[in-house]
Amino acid sequence: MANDPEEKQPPAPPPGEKPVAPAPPAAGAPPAAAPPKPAAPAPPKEAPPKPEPLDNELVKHYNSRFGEAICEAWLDRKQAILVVDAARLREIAEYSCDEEKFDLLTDLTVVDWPKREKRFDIILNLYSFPKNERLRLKVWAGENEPVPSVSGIWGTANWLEREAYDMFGIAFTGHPNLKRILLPDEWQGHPLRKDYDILTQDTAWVRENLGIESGQ
Amino acid sequence: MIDKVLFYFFAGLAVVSAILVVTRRNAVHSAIFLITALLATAGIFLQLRAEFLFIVQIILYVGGIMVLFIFVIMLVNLDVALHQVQFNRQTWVAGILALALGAQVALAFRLVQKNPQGSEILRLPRGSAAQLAPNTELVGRTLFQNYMLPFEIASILLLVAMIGAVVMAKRKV
Amino acid sequence: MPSPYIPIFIFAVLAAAFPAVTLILFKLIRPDMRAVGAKLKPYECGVPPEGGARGRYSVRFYIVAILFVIFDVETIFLFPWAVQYSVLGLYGLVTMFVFLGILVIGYVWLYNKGALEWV
Amino acid sequence: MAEIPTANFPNVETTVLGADEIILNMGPQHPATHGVLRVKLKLDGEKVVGSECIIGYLHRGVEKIAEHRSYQQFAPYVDRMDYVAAVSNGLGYCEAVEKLMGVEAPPRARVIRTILTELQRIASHLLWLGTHALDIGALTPLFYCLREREEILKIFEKYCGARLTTHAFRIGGLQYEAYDELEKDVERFCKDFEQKVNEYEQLLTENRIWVGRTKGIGVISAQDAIDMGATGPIIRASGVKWDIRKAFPYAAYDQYQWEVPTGKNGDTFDRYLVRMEEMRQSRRICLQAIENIPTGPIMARIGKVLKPPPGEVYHSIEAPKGELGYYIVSDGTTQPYRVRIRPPSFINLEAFDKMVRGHLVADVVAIIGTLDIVLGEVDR
Amino acid sequence: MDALVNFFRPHLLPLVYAVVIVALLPLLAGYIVLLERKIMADMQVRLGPMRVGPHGLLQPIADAVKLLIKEDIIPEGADVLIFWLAPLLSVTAAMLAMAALPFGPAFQIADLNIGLLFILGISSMGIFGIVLGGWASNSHYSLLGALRSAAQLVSYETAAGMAVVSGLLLAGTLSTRRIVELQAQQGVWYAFLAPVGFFVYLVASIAETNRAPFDLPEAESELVAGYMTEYSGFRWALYFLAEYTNMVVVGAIAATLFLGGWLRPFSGTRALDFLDYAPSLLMFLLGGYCFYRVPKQPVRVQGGVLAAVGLLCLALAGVLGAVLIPPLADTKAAVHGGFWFLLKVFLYIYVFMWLRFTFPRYRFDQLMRLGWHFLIPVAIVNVMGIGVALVLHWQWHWGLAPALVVTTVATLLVAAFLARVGERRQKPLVGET
Amino acid sequence: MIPTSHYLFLSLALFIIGVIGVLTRRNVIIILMSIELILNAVNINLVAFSRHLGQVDGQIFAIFVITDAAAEAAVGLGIIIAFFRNRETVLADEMDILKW
Repeated sequence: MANDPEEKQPPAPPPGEKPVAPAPPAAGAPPAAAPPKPAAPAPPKEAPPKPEPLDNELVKHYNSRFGEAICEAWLDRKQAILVVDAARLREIAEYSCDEEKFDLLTDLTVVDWPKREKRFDIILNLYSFPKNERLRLKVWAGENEPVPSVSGIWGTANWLEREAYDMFGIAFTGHPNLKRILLPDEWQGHPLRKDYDILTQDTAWVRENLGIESGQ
Repeated sequence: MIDKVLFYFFAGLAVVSAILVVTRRNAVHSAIFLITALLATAGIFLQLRAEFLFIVQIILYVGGIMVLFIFVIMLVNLDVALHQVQFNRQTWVAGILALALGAQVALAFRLVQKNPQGSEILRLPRGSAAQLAPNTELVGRTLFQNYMLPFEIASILLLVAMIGAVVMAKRKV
Repeated sequence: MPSPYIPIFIFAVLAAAFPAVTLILFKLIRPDMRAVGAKLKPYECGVPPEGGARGRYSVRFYIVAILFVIFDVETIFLFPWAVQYSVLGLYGLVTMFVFLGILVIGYVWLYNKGALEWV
Repeated sequence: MAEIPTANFPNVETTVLGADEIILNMGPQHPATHGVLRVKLKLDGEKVVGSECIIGYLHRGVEKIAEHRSYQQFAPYVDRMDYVAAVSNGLGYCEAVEKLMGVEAPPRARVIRTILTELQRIASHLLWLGTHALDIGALTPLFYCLREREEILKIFEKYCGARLTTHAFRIGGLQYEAYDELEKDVERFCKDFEQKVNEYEQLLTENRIWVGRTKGIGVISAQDAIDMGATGPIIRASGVKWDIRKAFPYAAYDQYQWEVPTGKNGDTFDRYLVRMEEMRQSRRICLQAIENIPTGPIMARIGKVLKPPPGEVYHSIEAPKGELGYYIVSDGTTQPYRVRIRPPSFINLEAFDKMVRGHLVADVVAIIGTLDIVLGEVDR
Repeated sequence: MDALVNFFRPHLLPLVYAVVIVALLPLLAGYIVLLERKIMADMQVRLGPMRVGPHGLLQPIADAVKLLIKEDIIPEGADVLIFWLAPLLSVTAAMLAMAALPFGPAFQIADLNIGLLFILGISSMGIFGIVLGGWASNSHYSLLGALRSAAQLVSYETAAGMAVVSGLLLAGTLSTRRIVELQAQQGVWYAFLAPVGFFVYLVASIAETNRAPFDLPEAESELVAGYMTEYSGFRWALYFLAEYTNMVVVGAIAATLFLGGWLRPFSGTRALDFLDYAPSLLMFLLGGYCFYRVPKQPVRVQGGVLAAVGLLCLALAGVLGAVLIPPLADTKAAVHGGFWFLLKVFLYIYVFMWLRFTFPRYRFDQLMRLGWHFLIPVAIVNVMGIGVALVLHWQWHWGLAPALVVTTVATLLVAAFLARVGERRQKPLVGET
Repeated sequence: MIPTSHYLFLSLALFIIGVIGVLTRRNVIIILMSIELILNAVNINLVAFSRHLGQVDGQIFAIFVITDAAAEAAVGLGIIIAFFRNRETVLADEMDILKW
């Protein structure tokens, strides 16, 4: 059964099955994608790409639908990034999943910029099977600002949001079971924040529960 | 001589285990002592030249029914049951009744043995052990020739028991 | 006691005594270490057990045991029958047919009711 | 996993006396949980009505470590995540950093990378097959699989001196030139391997017990698999023909002809078949690749000190377990500002609860096995 | 004193046998374990134990010493008395079953009127060791393993009992010695007369000894070690001893009832009498191989041990050969009987091992289904089939062979039907897509 | 040669112990076990007479008694299970309703 190419497959398969035999690199660009849609592997040797503003069909869709809520859109290393308003994340996510067919939430993660006013970037990496393209949604959130959970839209988000909570302390509202996932429940602090390091980590827990001195 | 030793050994084992069966708090312990009592009884059967019955006792009673008992004890969470009162208030009544019963039967024995007229009851003609000789064969022949009907009825009993027990135990049948 | 059983009885005593004696003997020989702490905890994959272990288990076990007892009785009746079969002949065959037939009815009933299914 | 909605599982008949169910705890010290996974099972008799995975026993803070190492220094750490597929981890990281810097490895390096990565895929699948079969009770395949895997590890050892955590690739290309007999070794391995795979299939595929233990177990539909973010063989076994090697070709995959195997039912048996076929396809890729390894340099021109321009990049590869993604944010210094690793095992494991409900305890081990998780990667 | 001597005199020989069995059985079990590991290693392209003694020949002894002096742990909350008693019960039951086994025409503790039933009944008592041990340990895994184990044992005991009955119908006696003698008289092993019965017994006996593919109770990937989880050291070894003893017992039952006991293959055929040389030759070759390997041992001592083993083999070859000389011909049956019997038992166990290393493990419900839906009905039908065949033979004077062929084919048809029905009934557990 | 009356006394003893068990224990399972003891006592009696008379019939009766005991245990324990499922108890004096 396995490798029959004529197998039926619910969601359309990705295109791009051209056995070209290019000696030089750069052959990778997926063909079918929309004009400015690269999301492809390494670009040819050139100056490191600068973030450039993005204004394609997709962004227009989003803009027309959500207007103000789409704060910014740019392309970094040919990868599309869309910054959206935290308050309307849920709505936008639902739209992305249902209308724009970004049906796979590849990843959800956070970057901490402690010096910024809103210190966290929450990053949702989306992938669309029908279009074979990726999209990165970004949300800015402050220290104690709640972010709506998207776990109702993509099942994957459940654990990923728990991990984000565990590592950064971001409270996702509407998450069914928001508790630590990798660290023990009683652990103090959120390790991947920039202001957390080995000197400030929770040595008390280790001493108490494991009976050893931790760290340095 | 050896016969006597074995008889008293088995009989003592049976009685002591039986007493422990009814006095242990823990049902699993009771079951273990019941197994011992049954094994001792099997020994008695062997002494009485009932070889086949000896093994039936072991296979059916010990290996079958007692397994069932132990399963049920493990099913009905007995850790809770252990903390409950194990004996009811009828203890004295039971003791007296049992003693009366025992005394009555013992008295009957004594009377029968003392009284020459009544002694006929126990002086049944004594058969020889050799008559029980190839035990399995004899049991087989008698069972299937003389007791054919009870044997068939036993299968109906088993059928009913099987259905009844499964209906009882299974929630949705 | 029939005479062949006497060596068996002695063998039983030996067979029971051998492991017990070895067990006690080596308890005396080996260095006496009293296990403490986590070693004594029942194995629960490295975490404290939740709830008593002697909890309740599936009633299926019980159903299997019941059926076993019933079939065991049946098997026991088969043994003397098999031993005497050359004497009983056709008569024995018919008798056993009836006996097993009645039980097979029960078996078929159980089969159809799914009582023999484990899950 | 607070309450277990049994109502969704009409087949779950309550067979235990009374209302209370047993909580059975499997792991972290359990022979079948593949490392230190801990699974709490809510049992009704022997039937699973709910589960909760407790992970983190192997958490080392790899992502935090990355923030305090230079780009090159961090490269060996990624080998320790999925330690049975270290080469793939390294490939993903190197390519991600290359993309971040806007450089590209030379063609020769890319082909050699492809060969080694595909060998690693075979090795990883072999280990999966052996342990999966062992979980289901077949003792012997494990030893056969390890025998074959040994050959691959020997090739790795000859190439870079390490067998397990190889650190085979460098950012920008390769450190080591391919040794003289690499092609011959790979070819010899591939020649034998075809017959070996058939041998495993002979042992298992037609085996009634094996089929009985895996067919219809841990079914996950394509829709559910996408929803749970499952990738790799799991999603393919559910019928989604999706492979990053085809969707966003990297390394030298676009030069070779091969198929993406898919399954239909998304059960454990299909995942088994898909992985078996993947091994064959990997072998096919290797054979094509060794035929024509381009000559030329093996290292791109990059400085000794890497300072990628500020910005971010997401790059993912098809690791043996699924999509292995690296999301790297640079602030223009020599150390990454943030490295996020998208671990396939972690996200595939999330689908465990969905797969396991309504099955028996015995199926739990089959399902853990079929997920092919490596705790080093789940916990990072 | 005199009374005692007089009392024991008639039982002297059986008592010696009893002592020999009790003393040798642990050793035998240990070497079966070694053999199993070697066979497993061979099937899995590796060497197996090689360190302790030449080719690992002293491994069982090292293991035994290690287990004997290992720390003895009784877990918290365990029922100490029962925890103590359970393994003893298991091993005693298994050993006691050996009492009625005819290892040879002479070597038997007691030839009972109920011999076969005695073995079946006594060995079925081992179930208490398992259940009580699992219960006493106060651990989930132990209890679940114990209950499973017990359920499995009882499920297959019925099938095994019925399979034995099918052999008994042909023999008409429960005495183990008579059964073998009858096979000698009729000149055919009952495995050929009742093949279905033999097959059912084979499967049921694998399940009863908890061997793969039915090793659910101790399926280490699910229940860790089943009822033995909390046991360590010598108590654990006792359970193991019980398991291997049980393997010997079921092998011996199969050998006695279906495989002609101590009889040589083709014992009735004069033309094949040269087979009598086989035992001696086999031991001779074995001894020769040992000596061939002696110089290749890396350590002197190992060479010595191997040479000793070789000498033992040669001595056995001598004994097995000597009885062929006319003056000693009286003892031939006894000596060769033992050899053939043990060989058959070993081959039976070898089949167990072979299956173990080839097959994955059944799931518990599949195991139960196989037992209750297939083996038991097939066994019942088989018993009736053989009954019918015998009546045809006696009453209507059919030849025994055609009658048995007809009923066996009928039984197989029923079995095929049952398999079909069972497959159709098999429902998926959760909704399949 | 042990006199038959010895066996009868043994039987009596077991019988009385069984009766006491039935009357005093609260745990139904143990009550059932006591009933097994009583049946056992009966069996000893039957077999003793079989030996005394040199006739095998007593043993046949005993086999039927054991068959009966098996059936009784199966059904009795089935009832206990069904009862326990509804009332969470195995105590005899709490079994005071006729229907649930």
